[in-house]
Amino acid sequence: MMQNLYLAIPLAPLLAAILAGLFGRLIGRVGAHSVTILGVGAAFVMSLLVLKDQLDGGATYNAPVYTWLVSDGLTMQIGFLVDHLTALMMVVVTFVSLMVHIYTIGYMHDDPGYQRFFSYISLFTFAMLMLVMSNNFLQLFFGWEAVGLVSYLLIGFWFTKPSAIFANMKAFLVNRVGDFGFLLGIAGVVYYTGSLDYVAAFKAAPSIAQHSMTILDGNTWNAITVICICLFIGAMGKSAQVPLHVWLPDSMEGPTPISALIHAATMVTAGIFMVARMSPLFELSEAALGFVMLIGATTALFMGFLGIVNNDIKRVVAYSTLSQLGYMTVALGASAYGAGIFHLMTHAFFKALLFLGAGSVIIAMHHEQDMRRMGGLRKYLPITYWTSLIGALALIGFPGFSGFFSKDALIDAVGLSHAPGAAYAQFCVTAGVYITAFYTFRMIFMTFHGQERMDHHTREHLHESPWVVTLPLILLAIPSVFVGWFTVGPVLFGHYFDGVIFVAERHNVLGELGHEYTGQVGFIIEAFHGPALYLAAAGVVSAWYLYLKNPALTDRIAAVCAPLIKVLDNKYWFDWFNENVLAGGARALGRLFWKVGDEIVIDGVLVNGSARSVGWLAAVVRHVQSGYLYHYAFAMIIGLAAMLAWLLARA
Amino acid sequence: MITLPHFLVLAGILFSIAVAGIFLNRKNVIVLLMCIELMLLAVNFNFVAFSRWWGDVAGQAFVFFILTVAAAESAIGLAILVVLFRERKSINVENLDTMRG
Amino acid sequence: MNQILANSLALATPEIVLVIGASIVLIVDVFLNDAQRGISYLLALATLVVTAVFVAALPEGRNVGFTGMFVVDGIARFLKLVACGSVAAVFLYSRDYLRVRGLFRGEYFVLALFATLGIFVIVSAGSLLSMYMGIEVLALSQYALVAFDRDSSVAAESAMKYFVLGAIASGLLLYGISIVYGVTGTFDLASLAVHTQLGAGTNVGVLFGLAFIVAGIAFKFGAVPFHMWVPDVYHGAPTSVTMFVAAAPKLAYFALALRVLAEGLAGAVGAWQQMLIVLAVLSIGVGNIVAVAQTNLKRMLAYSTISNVGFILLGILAGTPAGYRGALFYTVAYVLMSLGSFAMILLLSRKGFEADRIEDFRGLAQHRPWFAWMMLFLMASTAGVPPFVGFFSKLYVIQAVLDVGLTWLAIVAVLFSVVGAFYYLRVIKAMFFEAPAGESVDESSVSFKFLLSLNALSVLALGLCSSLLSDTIAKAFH
Amino acid sequence: MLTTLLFYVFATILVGSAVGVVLSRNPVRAALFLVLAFFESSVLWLLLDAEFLGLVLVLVYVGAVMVLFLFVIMMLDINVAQLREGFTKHAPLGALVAGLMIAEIVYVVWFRHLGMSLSVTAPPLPANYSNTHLLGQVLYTDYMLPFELAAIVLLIAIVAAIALTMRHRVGFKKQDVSAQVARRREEAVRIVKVDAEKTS
Repeated sequence: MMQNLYLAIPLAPLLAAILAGLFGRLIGRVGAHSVTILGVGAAFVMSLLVLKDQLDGGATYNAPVYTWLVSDGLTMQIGFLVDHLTALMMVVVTFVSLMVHIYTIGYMHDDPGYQRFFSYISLFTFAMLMLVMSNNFLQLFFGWEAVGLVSYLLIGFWFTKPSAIFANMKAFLVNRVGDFGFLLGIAGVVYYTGSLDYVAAFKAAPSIAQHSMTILDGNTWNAITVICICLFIGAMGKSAQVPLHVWLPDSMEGPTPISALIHAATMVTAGIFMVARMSPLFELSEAALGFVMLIGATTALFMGFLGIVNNDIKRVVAYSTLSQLGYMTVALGASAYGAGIFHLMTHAFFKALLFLGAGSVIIAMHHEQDMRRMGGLRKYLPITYWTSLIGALALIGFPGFSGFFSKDALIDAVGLSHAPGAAYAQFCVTAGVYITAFYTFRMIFMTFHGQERMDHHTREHLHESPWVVTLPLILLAIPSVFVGWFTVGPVLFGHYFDGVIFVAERHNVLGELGHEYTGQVGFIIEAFHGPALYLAAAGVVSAWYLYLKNPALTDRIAAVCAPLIKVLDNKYWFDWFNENVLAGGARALGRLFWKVGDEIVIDGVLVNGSARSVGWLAAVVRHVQSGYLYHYAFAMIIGLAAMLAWLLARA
Repeated sequence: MITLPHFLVLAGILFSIAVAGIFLNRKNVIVLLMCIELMLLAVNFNFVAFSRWWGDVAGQAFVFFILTVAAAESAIGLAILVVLFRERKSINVENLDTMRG
Repeated sequence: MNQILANSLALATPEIVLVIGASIVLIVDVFLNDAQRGISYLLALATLVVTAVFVAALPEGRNVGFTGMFVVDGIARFLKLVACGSVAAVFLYSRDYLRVRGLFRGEYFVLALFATLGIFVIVSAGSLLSMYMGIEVLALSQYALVAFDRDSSVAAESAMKYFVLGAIASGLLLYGISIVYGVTGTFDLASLAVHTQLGAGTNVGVLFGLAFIVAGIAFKFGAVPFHMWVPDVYHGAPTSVTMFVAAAPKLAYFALALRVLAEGLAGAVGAWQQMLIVLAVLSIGVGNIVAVAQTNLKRMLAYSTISNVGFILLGILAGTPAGYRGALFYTVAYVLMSLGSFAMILLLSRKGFEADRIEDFRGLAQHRPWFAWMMLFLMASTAGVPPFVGFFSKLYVIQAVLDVGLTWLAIVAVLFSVVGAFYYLRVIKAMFFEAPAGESVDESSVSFKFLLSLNALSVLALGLCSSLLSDTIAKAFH
Repeated sequence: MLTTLLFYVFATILVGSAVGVVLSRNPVRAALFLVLAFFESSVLWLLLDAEFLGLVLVLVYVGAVMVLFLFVIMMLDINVAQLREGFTKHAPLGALVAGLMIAEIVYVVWFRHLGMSLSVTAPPLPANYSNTHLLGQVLYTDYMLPFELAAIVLLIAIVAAIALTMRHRVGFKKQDVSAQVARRREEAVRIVKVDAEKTS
């Protein structure tokens, strides 16, 4: 019974995607969105059933569904592992996806690629479900690649826009770097354990820790550390951690619904999910955990800074996403996997809400995304305003809102960690609270309050978005407020993740926190003793002062801090570095990836002109195919004569 | 005394001339077809000679079939040539270069 | 009629049926006017079906007839069935194409059926003589088919090139056969195998002949440097003929290599393995590199064929049963994929428009998403992307090569196929990321679309259940 | 001794005429050289006791195939003058490759004897040896399969030649018997009512 249900959950959106994608013209626009919403809605309801079953003490399900092939003792199969972690992820994925589906009806209303879009997001839901439900590394990797592919397709959805094509190329290439590490990590697991199955691999994991490998001369590394870091490099690509984060801001070239679904709530959290799933491996390596924490902390703080200087409403939310992903990663590094997943869940709701809210603003503003041309939208877009405000409060950790619980618990957990680099991480996440509050409310104030800076024409046409847009906002606002309150006890400090996530006794920071936990109210009161709450309040107040009360001061500060702002405006020169140093190096090193990617994939033009690696070679070899019969015959005879000469020399 | 190698070398020379003729001839497709006939003749020489030396009729039977096939082949070759000439008004080998690369 | 002859004829019933069917088509067609031409088409299809039934009814195990010239074993039965299927698919696919272009004539079917007969004879050949006759039956029919569009100047040009080069190749092959006959005194492949195992395998004369024979086989396959005809013929011939030339004959050439090299000249494996290594590396390299520079899809597929041929040769040169099985798997998968790819060109073509340039596929995903996905399947499979069948065919072949210790060869093959993935990606990019060039007209019949969908989906299905095909092949080899 | 002399004489002419085929600039002359080559070969095959094949070569090749060649050359009305240009500049390359191949063949055949133990002198034949008789015996029995295939090859050649070259030209007049027989009075005769001539 349950097995059929598990099978039906990913298949429903897949079926819907196929129907909408292939028969899109046949079933029309209404048909396309009905069928996909039906598919995803069914998956959501069924996921709720699964979660309920799990909460009622249902057994963990772990079995293969289909054996694909057995090669040299290595079994490759499709299988499901459904436990508390999976059930939680399934509900989050299908719920956000459902909201985005509904929202898309309004957002993509006039787009000629309407059916295609619905087909893609349904397909994405399928791939994401396969990823989280997998019970083996192979399926995980396929799901991983599939969500990447759909993300790639969707970033380039408006393929007539050159910036969109550039952005999806960038996402593609950066993710290849991450995937390469990920693949190496999986290969390492298979090499040492001989199995692709999670359970078997985790069981054999302690034995890996006894192996060591030499990477460069004289440097021996523990095998498990190498494997974990490789796996984490995959997570860095997908979850956009420094320095592989560069693709995420650019991915905002895609339509807003997918920014909410893929680039905030679900796909980018796949890395977090993966590390949590691999906790039995990561727990074996202090070095890998330290590395995770370091990367996460850097991302959390420094990507937050970028949110302050950006004026594009979607990009501000995007940088906020980067920063929050950093928070989750820090939690993983501190072995507080539960806190990471908990923040992942709450973040999925309020960040999707913020993105969809931003989308609603963008619709109202006729696809204007620059906040400097907004202001005072509160009275035109009341529902959008209030829901966005809820999202913002949840994001900055207003007491009682869902983000408050997850973020506070996370910061406390990091404070208790003894891992190397924990002090740095603690500083970053604490300081990050101020930054988060500042840029979030800067965005709220610039958009909804203050002077109306839009032009006359736009103002006349300002009105609240249709119900298909506002309904998802309201539906998402509800969990943004309440989900933390109801789940913080069991998920974070209870036994929800027992037997699912493995934490070594010496790392068990959440357990330690749990001893002091006395209920939601106690948790809130406890927060008043810490700095985080005051930092958040300070952030809101500074934003209010600088952007509403005394905007002139902002310009003066900007003038004083010009060099700093330049650093931020250039996003720490990551893009510059990648494009000039890395790519330049690659060009110099045989014009391999960039050139080939650039020329063949982007331009599709090869032959005309200059030396272009393969293209050049192709043109040369092609020249031999002169069209003249006697040249052809000559080539044959030369080939024959050479073979003869070689044979006779041997005989 | 005429030995087997005499015939084989003769056949080899014929074969080589035919092969050279095929890529040497850059003007006339008909001569190409003749070179092919010459090539098959050289092969037949080998078969006949070997057949004689083995005292075995199989080689001669093979020649019989090669002759049949060669006749059919030249018929088809000439038919294609006629089609080509109708289309191009030329049988110049150098003009057969619209497809390349 | 004596018993031996009766037994031989019983083994050859599929061939006899095929000849009778072709003759019936030839005679009946004379009495038909253009409107009734469909009867020839149906008769030709019926001939293939009946032939396939007779193939299926052949006795199990290895049987020999016609004084050893004709062998019916598992491989022969399997290849004949696949050949029937793929030729029937070509007929079904090309009906509309031919009709629109005034090429829907009985001779097309007669010649294609005779070519099928050639394939049958090659796969059942037990002697170099019957093998040569089969090769010529196949080749002569193909020359005529390529030139079949009499009003096309490129078709005539490509037919002429094919003919001249093909004649040179059969000259080389014959010269090699004559030398091998001279040394061993036999045409029979079974006795040849005994001779070469007993030491003739390293004889300078046999090696000398072997070089010519390998050159002939390499030409048939289209392996570099004997590949020059492939792009021009694929490009110049009418697409339905290209489809024929690209698909079914490869089965025969696989059998040719298997029977002559792996069975007859098994004792000289060291020598032909070395030669095939060079041919395979050159084919995979040149095929993949030059394909990148093509703008014509038919030409691109021609270079893709060349590189695929390199992979088939990889399996054969391993010289192990696993290698032969891998090569056969590869060949069958290749036949399936090339049928589908050319069918896509046929799907988009219409009167006066060939749809054979890559840019003709632009924006296909927008107006005909189903077929864009079908093409995606086919291209991805040809590029060797899992889980499509093309991935497994490459996997098996490369495994076989690794098993015999030729690691560097496997690496080279994989590297070049990565380069090759780019040109398949170009087609996919054109379909999914570029704006349509013009409006698309849907003129294909339902049966055509159904068959094409089936064809493309089977590429996926055989990948997901690759054991289905590999088990059948293992049984055929048993 | 006589056979040795005959061999060398005919072999020389044969090679000469082969060179003639390759080097002739006029296709008609090339065809005639080829005819000569076939004649020489035929004689050499007689020296090898292959009388039947020697005769067939003359009958089939010279009698049928070469006439077909000449026929096509005449029919196509080729501009011979144009075909004569260029050519010699590639001759050295051709000579080089031909020389290379001859060297390889000579090395294997003459110096290595193909690695065979086969006697260099031909075995004697039985007194009542008849080449024709022997071939006739095996052709329809042991070689039944290739024989039938040869028949099919010829059929393919016929079908192909007709399919490729026969076409119904516009304005080409021919007799269609069935159409003539099927013709009825109503189609052929038109009855016109003509007014009686009036006087004006």
